[in-house]
Amino acid sequence: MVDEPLVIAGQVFSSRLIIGTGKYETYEQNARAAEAAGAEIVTVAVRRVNLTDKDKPLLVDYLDPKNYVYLPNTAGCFTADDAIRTLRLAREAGGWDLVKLEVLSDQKTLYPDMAETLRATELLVEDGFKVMVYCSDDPVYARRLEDAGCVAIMPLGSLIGSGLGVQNPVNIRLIVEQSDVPVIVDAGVGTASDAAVAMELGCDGVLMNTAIAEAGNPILMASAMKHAVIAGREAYLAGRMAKKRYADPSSPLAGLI
Amino acid sequence: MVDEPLVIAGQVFSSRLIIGTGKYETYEQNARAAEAAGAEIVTVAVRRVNLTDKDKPLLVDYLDPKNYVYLPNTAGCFTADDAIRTLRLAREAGGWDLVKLEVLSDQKTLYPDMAETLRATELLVEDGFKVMVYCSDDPVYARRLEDAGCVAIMPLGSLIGSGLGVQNPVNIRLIVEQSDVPVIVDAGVGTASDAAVAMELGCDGVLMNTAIAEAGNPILMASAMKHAVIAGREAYLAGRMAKKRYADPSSPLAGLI
Amino acid sequence: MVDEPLVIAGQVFSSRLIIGTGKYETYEQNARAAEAAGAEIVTVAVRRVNLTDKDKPLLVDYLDPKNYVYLPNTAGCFTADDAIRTLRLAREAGGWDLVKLEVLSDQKTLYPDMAETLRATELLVEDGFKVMVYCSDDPVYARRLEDAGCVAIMPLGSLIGSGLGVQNPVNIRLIVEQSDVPVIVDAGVGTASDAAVAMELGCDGVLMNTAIAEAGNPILMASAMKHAVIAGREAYLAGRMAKKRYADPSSPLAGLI
Amino acid sequence: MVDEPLVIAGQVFSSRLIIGTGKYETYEQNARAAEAAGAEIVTVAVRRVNLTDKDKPLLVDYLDPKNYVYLPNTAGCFTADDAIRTLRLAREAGGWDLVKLEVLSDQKTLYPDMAETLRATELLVEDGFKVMVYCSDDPVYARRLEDAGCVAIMPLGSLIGSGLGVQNPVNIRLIVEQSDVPVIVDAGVGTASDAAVAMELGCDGVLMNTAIAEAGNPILMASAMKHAVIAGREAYLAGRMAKKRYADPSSPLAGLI
Amino acid sequence: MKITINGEPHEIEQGLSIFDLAATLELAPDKIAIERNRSIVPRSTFAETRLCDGDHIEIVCFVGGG
Amino acid sequence: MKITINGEPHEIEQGLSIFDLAATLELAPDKIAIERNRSIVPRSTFAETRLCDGDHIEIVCFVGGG
Amino acid sequence: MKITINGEPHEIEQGLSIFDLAATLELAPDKIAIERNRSIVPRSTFAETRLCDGDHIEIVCFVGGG
Amino acid sequence: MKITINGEPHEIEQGLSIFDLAATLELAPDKIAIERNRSIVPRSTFAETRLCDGDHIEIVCFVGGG
Repeated sequence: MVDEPLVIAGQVFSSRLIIGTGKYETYEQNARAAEAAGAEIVTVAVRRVNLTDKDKPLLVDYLDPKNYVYLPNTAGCFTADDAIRTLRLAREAGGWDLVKLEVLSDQKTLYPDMAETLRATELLVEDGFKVMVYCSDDPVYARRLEDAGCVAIMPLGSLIGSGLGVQNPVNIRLIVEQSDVPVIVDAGVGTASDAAVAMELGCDGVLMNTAIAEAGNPILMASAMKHAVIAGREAYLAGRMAKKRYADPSSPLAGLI
Repeated sequence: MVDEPLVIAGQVFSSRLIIGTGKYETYEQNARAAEAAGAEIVTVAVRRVNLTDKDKPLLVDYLDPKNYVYLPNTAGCFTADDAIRTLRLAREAGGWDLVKLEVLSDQKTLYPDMAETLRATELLVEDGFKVMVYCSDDPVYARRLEDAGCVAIMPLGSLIGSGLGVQNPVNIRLIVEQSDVPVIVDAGVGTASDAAVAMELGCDGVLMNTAIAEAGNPILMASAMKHAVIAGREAYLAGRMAKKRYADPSSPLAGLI
Repeated sequence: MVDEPLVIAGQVFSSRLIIGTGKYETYEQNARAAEAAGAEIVTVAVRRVNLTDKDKPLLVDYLDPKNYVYLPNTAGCFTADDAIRTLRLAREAGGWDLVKLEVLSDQKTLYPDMAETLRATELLVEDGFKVMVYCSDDPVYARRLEDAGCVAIMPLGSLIGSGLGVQNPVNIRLIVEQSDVPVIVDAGVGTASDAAVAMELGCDGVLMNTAIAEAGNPILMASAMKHAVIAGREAYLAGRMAKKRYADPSSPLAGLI
Repeated sequence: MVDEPLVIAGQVFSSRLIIGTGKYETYEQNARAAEAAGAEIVTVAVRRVNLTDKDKPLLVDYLDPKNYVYLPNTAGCFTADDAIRTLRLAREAGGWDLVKLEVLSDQKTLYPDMAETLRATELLVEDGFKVMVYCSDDPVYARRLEDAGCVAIMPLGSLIGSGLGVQNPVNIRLIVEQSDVPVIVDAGVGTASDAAVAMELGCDGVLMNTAIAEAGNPILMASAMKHAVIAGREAYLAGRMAKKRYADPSSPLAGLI
Repeated sequence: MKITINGEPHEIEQGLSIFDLAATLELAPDKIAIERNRSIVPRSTFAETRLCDGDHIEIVCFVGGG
Repeated sequence: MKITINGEPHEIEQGLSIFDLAATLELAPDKIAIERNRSIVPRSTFAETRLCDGDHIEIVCFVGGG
Repeated sequence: MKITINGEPHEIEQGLSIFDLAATLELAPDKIAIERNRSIVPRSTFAETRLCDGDHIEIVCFVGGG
Repeated sequence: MKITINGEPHEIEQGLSIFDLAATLELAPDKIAIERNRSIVPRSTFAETRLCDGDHIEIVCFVGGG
């Protein structure tokens, strides 16, 4: 049995692990982590160019947009308008229309503002963007986002950068069951088993940044995450054994001497 | 950074996943699962030959002892004497002295009888066996077993065949911290993330049977487990990020338009 | 140290446990459960009177509105308009303006429709109602509901009637930390420890129905819940001990013989 | 339905909460906590009298042995012989034969040494003691201890003083199912819900020290624990509702306007 | 004349008031609330409010609910 | 004349185009996007787009982010 | 003469060796282990080991197990 | 003469009984237990039990403990 590939807005991906490009010691380390993770998509931020320091290294010189799908995000945007403005600049800069939308509520929780997020999604779809949406695990809003035409639903496992894993597996499961577009857990993964758990719930992929960038050895953790996502996906497709209250021997009872 | 291989009683293994050979629909399915799992060691039971049905398939014709290290177990033994008798026959049949000891307490829980298990370990070591011991997660007994000369400590994650995962991560962690021989979680793994969790605790390997054999698709689950064990191991070696109570942005706050 | 009482919209309550009045075998059993729970508030539904069967028992004949604060809910309403219409009838029927709003999304999950819920809250507050709102555990919407003038925020622990306990303690904690009106976990409690956990997070109260009504012995479970809510509240106020990775003796090390 | 009282070695107790007397700021605080907990049994240590400081306060002057059953423990003993010697002195000092045995393995984990614990139990029973035994959650050893004549089995929830709650509910449940003497979770409780969880598993009681003594407000936490134990006990006796994967409405679907 | 009560057609005589209707249906006025053609009829006006042909009446009360 | 670039005031000579500006700032046009007074300037029009006194210019590029 | 194999009574002729027995039972000697009256018979001695009346024989092999 | 109490050397006069010792140490006999050379001295025999040179005495009481 072979798994069908991940398809987002018509693009086919063999990797189900998307990684961020923030918080790494260097872009060089970032590039090695991306390679170890087997990632095909990397999220990137849009910021003002540095006019004072010309020699500052550029992301594109380490992670070649020819080899990685750049997924511009709107991290740091707290209104639909800021997010849309940011993504229009991103589209101009990179020429891509596949984007990651996040409209945040406050600096302390970075929890998505779902009303603004839905509004921004509608406007961006209208404007021709293919929108992957960072969202809460509210299954009702997940449905609205899909109705609004987003190409991927990306509910948080737990707060951005918290590493607390999937807090509410029930909601993630409900979203997976009802969605026709890919569901990708975004934010909250802290270690490999967290990523496996997310995939075992039936998610189509996982997006993470801090879990790799802030690991003791980011390159090795990137590889761990690659395997964890495959493990969780295959376990979901294989179908796990039933849990039992008591023991059940694995060796035959017959033929004992 | 490259992981050192798993060394048990001087033998070097590149795989950290040991699988059982019970409960499969056929030996042929079993063999394909072993291959998908990348297993180098398989546990086997010792039973009376079938005198009536000569054409009954033989395990050795599907899993070649030249390609897999056969690890004879004592499943079904409830006394030290039965276990020792069984393993002596196994040694004669296969010519191997690396064995898996389990001395069980009762049919309902298959929980190890630690007093008998320790006694059997001492006698088997005395008799020249290299003993891998299925045991409870009692760190005190784990120490005694190591003092008695066992070559691997194999605490249960949860009851054999229950699929309830690692019930007591604290005890497993304590055993890992104190042990100089490999610690391999034996029994209890239900799905991929359970195996990853066990490895993230610092275990040297995982042994499982039902989780693969009773999965909807055993071959695919075997592959899932292979990746899960690698994922958990690498995550342990890499060192996970710290958990945080609040959010922590992955994109720079500076340079926002 | 004495706990301050629960104050909702100016009304003072000594009990922090609110119970529903659905699913009981009889209203008589319901009344005994309410007494065992020490409840001061009971939620009630508004439905068409039964014109055919005049002898059908009436709730008010078993749970006297003079002894219990009736909290009319909008269970079964899937739009703001239905909810408002229902609560206006409730106000006319009972003369009370303290109400429980729930605007649901679908029959399968009964998850709150937060956009409609916020809209209904604004209209009801405008109309002079004191609104206690069943909501998701989205901290952003919780803030909006408080800004809209609701008198209590009632996030779900898990799906109504599921008995899965508090799925996302992090979000509940965030809501508690930010709210100036009482936070009452509504829905999801399955057994006593679930209620204690909710209160230990700092919630001001718990609302439940199924956990009591569908217990083997509803009266006894009602009493269990009364104690669980007090236990969780006092533990929260007392402040729990720190968790430790290793042991810490309770008896003095000095003076051993 | 009324719960039958807790009976230990023929003595009848209405409280199911046993508390320790260590780690309190003062014996006076200790006494107030014992009262708030509604405890009838308190564990005490046996130590050399202080010959230098005559004015040192005495436990018996604050917790009157006439009002509380003193349960002498063997905390700090790492061999059966030390434990037996300590309890013989305790019996002489107090004239009581109901004792708490603990034979520990090492200072870091204070994990029970089960082989020595069983040996000590046999000798103490032989010597006429009524032995309540602190033990691991190994169901096989729990059975042996009962066969040896102990009057109560007291498995650890987690390491002494760790506050990590019940780590292995499956084993505790197995011990409860098989035991004819009271099963009392000893050690590991950190907050109220932990105690409720232990009782919901069917335990006959809970013994704790640090969770109360090291709480911010020990007196209030003692009261919280009193309620938590009652809550968990009643929930166990009442029988909890079934868990459901989806929602289940509490209000009637019929009669909607 | 014909009116609808709680979704069911009913035949009643001319000139009945809401109060009369409640009485006919043996409903205690203080335990119910009534909507007439989507607008609430205050209990204080039950007596003076006359029913007209084609009225849609909703009569509700409190029942057990979560 | 005076313009604002990324929030900072800059003094530049008359008649410069966006393209000239990028050149002056040593920025590779294909790695940036430019907003002029809140509306995007397509890269294809960099050369013909002349800067005016008081223009507010935003110049952005991709940086690492989660 | 009568012997017991794996708990079942068997009638065999005089003077058979363990080796002969395995052959009769069509068992490959290298895939089995044999116990005679509770003590193991080394494979190397199959041929010279003669069975006696009343012997209790256990013949085992490896089967799938966890 | 010399005895050891709770691990510490003590000089006491000849012929003292356990009871006398407790009195000297201002210890209430009913709140303590005493071991003499590893064997328990029943409280009932405190008075008649005379201390000998070199005795090892342990005197214990109850203290707070978990």
